[in-house]
Amino acid sequence: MNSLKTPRLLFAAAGLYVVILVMNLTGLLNDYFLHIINQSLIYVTLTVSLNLINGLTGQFSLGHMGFAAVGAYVSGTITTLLFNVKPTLVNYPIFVLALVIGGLAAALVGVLIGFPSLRLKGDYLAIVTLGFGEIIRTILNNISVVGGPRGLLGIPKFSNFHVVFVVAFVTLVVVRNLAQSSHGRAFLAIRENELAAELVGLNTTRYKVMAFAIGAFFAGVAGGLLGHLLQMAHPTQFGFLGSVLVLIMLYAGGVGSLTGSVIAAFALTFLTETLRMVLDSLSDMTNLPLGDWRMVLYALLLILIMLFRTEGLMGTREAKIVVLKEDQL
Amino acid sequence: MSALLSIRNMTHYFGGLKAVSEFSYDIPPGVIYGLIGPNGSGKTTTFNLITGIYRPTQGQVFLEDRDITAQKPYLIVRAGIGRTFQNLRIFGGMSVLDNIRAAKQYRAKSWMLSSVLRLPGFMNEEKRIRDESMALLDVLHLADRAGDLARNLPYGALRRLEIARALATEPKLLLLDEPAAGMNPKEVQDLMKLVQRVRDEFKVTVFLIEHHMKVIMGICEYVKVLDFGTTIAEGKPDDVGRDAKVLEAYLGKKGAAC
Amino acid sequence: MGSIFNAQQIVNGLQLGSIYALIALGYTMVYGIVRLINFAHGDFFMVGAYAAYGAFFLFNAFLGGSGLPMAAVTLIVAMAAGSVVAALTNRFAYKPLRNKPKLSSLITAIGVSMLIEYLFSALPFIGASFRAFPVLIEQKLYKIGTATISNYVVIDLLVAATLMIGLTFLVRKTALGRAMRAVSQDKDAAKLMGIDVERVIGWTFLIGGAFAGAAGLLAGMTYPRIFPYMGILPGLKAFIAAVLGGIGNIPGAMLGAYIMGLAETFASAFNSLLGEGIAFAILILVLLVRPRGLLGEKSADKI
Amino acid sequence: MKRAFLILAATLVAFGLAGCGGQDVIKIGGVAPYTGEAATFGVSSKQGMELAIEEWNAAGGLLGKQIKLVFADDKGDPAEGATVYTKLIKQDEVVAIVGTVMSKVTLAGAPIAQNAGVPMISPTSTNTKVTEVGDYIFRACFIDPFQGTVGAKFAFEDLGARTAAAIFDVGNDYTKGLSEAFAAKFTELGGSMVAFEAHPTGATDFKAQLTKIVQANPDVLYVSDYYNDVALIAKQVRELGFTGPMVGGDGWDSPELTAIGGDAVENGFFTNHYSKDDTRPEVREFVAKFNAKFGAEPDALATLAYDGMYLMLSAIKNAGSTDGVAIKNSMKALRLPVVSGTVQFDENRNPVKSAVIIEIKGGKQVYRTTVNP
Repeated sequence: MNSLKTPRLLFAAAGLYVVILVMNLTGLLNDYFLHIINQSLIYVTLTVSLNLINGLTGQFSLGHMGFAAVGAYVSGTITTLLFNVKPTLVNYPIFVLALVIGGLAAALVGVLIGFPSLRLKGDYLAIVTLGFGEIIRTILNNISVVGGPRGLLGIPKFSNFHVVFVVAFVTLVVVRNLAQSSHGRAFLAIRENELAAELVGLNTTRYKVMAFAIGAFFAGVAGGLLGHLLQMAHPTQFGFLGSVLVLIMLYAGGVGSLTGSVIAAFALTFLTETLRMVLDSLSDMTNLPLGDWRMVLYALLLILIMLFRTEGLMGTREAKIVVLKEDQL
Repeated sequence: MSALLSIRNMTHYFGGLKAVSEFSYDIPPGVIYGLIGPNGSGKTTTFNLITGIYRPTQGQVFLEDRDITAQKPYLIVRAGIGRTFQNLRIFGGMSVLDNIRAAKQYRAKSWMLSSVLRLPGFMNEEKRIRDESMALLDVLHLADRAGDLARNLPYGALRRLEIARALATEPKLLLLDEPAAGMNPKEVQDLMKLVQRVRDEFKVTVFLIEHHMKVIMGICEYVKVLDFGTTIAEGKPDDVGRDAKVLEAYLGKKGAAC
Repeated sequence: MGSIFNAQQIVNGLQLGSIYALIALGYTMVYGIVRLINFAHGDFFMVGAYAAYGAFFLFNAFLGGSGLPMAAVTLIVAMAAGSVVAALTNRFAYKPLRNKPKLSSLITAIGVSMLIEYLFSALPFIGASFRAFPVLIEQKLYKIGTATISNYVVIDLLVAATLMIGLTFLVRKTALGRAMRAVSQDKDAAKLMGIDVERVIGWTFLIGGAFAGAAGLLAGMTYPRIFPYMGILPGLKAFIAAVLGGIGNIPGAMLGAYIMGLAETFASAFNSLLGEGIAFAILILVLLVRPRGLLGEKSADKI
Repeated sequence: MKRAFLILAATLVAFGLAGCGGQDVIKIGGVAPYTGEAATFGVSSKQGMELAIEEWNAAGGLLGKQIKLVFADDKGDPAEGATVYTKLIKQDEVVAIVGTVMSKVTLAGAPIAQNAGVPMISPTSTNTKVTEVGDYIFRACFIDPFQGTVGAKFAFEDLGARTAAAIFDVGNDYTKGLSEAFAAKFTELGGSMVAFEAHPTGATDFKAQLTKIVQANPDVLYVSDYYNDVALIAKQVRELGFTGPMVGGDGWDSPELTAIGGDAVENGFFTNHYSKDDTRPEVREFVAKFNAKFGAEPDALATLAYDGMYLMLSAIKNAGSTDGVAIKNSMKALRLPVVSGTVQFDENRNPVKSAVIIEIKGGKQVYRTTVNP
């Protein structure tokens, strides 16, 4: 579709996809590595979609994982409780449909949350989005059909590298295409100066609600992917700390930079695992309990990134490959 | 009625404070209309009332006989009123070109989905918006900075950019809120020429707030003088300039500064 | 069973509110001055609790004794520890970012919060396990009507009230307070008037940290179980309370905290399965009706 | 771009490094939440695993090789759990896994172990669904309904209670499961539940719910939380004037219960796997060794992690091989006295063992009675 006109990003993505796949098949990268890549890709989807709400439109949202929860539970309910399907190839259409419906349900919640954003700004909006996330968690804890605090279990394992990769890529392309269009400039204008945006004739209400809806849709799809990867969904997965992790990725990458979101999602996911590896092998060599210090180092590195690259890794810049040429505009 | 903009009995209170009181006037099409008054005399409030940022306590605003009182600001813009701000409200993190394109967006007809899919209709529209925006920047001598981040422009250029952005909404009436604030005499001269040229080239009516006497007297065809929310004089610049009340209330203090 | 709004529940709510209030005060002070949601504030609270814990055993071992003098000493240590951590955080994590976008400070604040928590649970002599907080003052129970009130409730309320009155006095009547108000109104103008803005910010963190430390001690005494992650939830609740009251506004933080405490108590008493959810829903509704918080001033956004 | 490559290269080297390691050891994976809010449970669990392995290594190891514990932190998060299970199996190539503590995390890890044919035993995941994942999944603890049922019977028959109230953590399936089972059994026996209250995860103030409970005036209060919450709940409910007995589950078993709760937890009873007064050699040795190594009494998590590791190592020894199928079959055939009782697995790979009731008396855990399943 659109990608036909944006071949550079498509080629790069296809290249990466093939390289990872070949390395995995030849045993150069084991399934553990692939699992981390899968997780990174889900975080790419989450971070890029949060970027639309928070980075491009400037609406400070602390409840992004709440959308993912809706997506995970709705899609999980469809595949597990409604159809109870096995993750075979013929059943993939059901999975895709479930993902989309999960995304749409999340988008609906996104619209609901978008409305307070019409009246609330900055930290006040942050609190409301945070509260919404917690309310979703409370509700999930109390619906016994989806397991309550036991979680929604036995979700078929539809998610794999291929699906997760495609979704991350599509999310990136959609948000990129939106951002680099007249609509994207409307989002940006709201972030830069909402009153002025209104006074160049932009229906800021509509755009803000749209930003929440689209961002929530992809977060919902990401939640669905996560549920079908872990084969379960649990209310605690989608709490405040989860939303904060996505926010950290967004800011570490650079607000407003989609390239940054992608890099940070990978870098921070790999960072925790690399630290685990390095500290474990050092522990083995020295016989000291260095593994205990993994998260201390993680936090320290995060602080250092923010101190020495305040605008995040990429600032607001984009890699050339992500930017559409003017004639593509 | 022949007036482009009519304001009828406009009154506005902030808390218990009367900011604008019983304000009525008509702005005929095609003129450069000046509103002058010391700080706190309710000039900016008037603009905010016209553009729907504030809801007037009482009174109405008509644009070409259409009641636009307290409509949503973006609808008022779409009805044909563009404005600038006293304290600049530039989209600083966007390029100069994008500032203009953002202002052209509301006229675009493409759906979000077509921009995601990059359908031909959308692409044509993007091209049109881009061409028009570049043309506009050209008129305002900003074309060579089109790709720069807006926040990196010098002050005078930012003022021009705001005017350009307001023009991009294709208004019938252009509201300029102290466009000469903070400018040096040379820049003020250029601005005056610019405003006249804009009026002629874009066929807009200009409604201007200033306390820079020279600007008002130099380019306005009609002037209204405010003090503490009420009109103390109005008419041709020369007549107003001779009015005793004006001299006392305003020019006596500020006139020498210019 | 009677109504959920009985005397005992009101006492319960007020006690919970007092702990929130002490944390919320520090939150709101820092926000008022530097416009930063200091996510690490809940961790200053935790540090205060651990400092009091350590101080108790140290003094008990060397000097012996308990009761009020001991409580006073541990309170001072807890407040000092909160102050020191807050000041260090300000100096090394926030100050370098002062003129950078606000949100990068926010992420740094989250990083600091994580660092303190993980550091405490990794340090061998602290560790991740729960610790029993020592009895500083013997608990006494009073029966008033149908309600039982413990002396801890009275202490919590009194300390919260004292510190708030002290803070109000400081902000209203002292030179530092005036400087703080000036900085919170307009940093640049304050600078032009010869106020050393950095010094004022430093003091704000010191005082806010001390309050969090005091809250840590009180929480330790009232709920005698401490662990490195104990600050997350109260920190979050206090932040919400501060926003509810109108962030940056000192009486607002107190009001918000007590409303939060009461709302949680009544919501739990009404339906404990939905308790927290109801409390959050109330908050959202309040904010939708009053977007600037209950006592928050409308910002003078000059157009 | 160059920098990106450097980082990528460093990462690959790190991953490669970690993959190396001697072939002269048998690697057993251990998983528990070591950071995050459940860290305290992970610390205990890891101690239990380490003690078991130390003992075995001192006694000559396993199949003539030394045993190496490859421990991984799951942070109490299902996603992290899936990651570390994948790591242990694919990267470290462990032969079996002992883990993890929380059911929700175990449920994310278990399918990975099942698919890879790596046997695993969870020390403390009580959710019935855990072992339903497949035939490679075992557990060392009771399942949810058992303890609640035993507790209800004890409250009704031994304590003579006719009205009961329960409080539990709304976000924790273990406590919710126990409370629901308790309520069901207690009602079945002819008692009535006068209050059934939840509290949010991580709460420190339970007075709103407890006030309601005290006002309902129950004969007995069932508290299914972990020791840290139990201690606070006990203190607060006593403060509010409740003097009746409290009953709970194995989450109570920790020296910290009385350290935090003090007098308030007196007149408290809980179901457990064993009593520390038990004269069986397994118990006496374990308690003594644990005390010597860590300077504290073991809690339930440490005990079950120790047992889980012990069972797994025994199964490997009996199988005489590190092959997954062999270990699994050997596990199924196991009948072994360990600290928490004599364990034998039923057809659902849940242990069949008796429960004991422990009373808190004078700040000590005192054996009260044994209940057979």
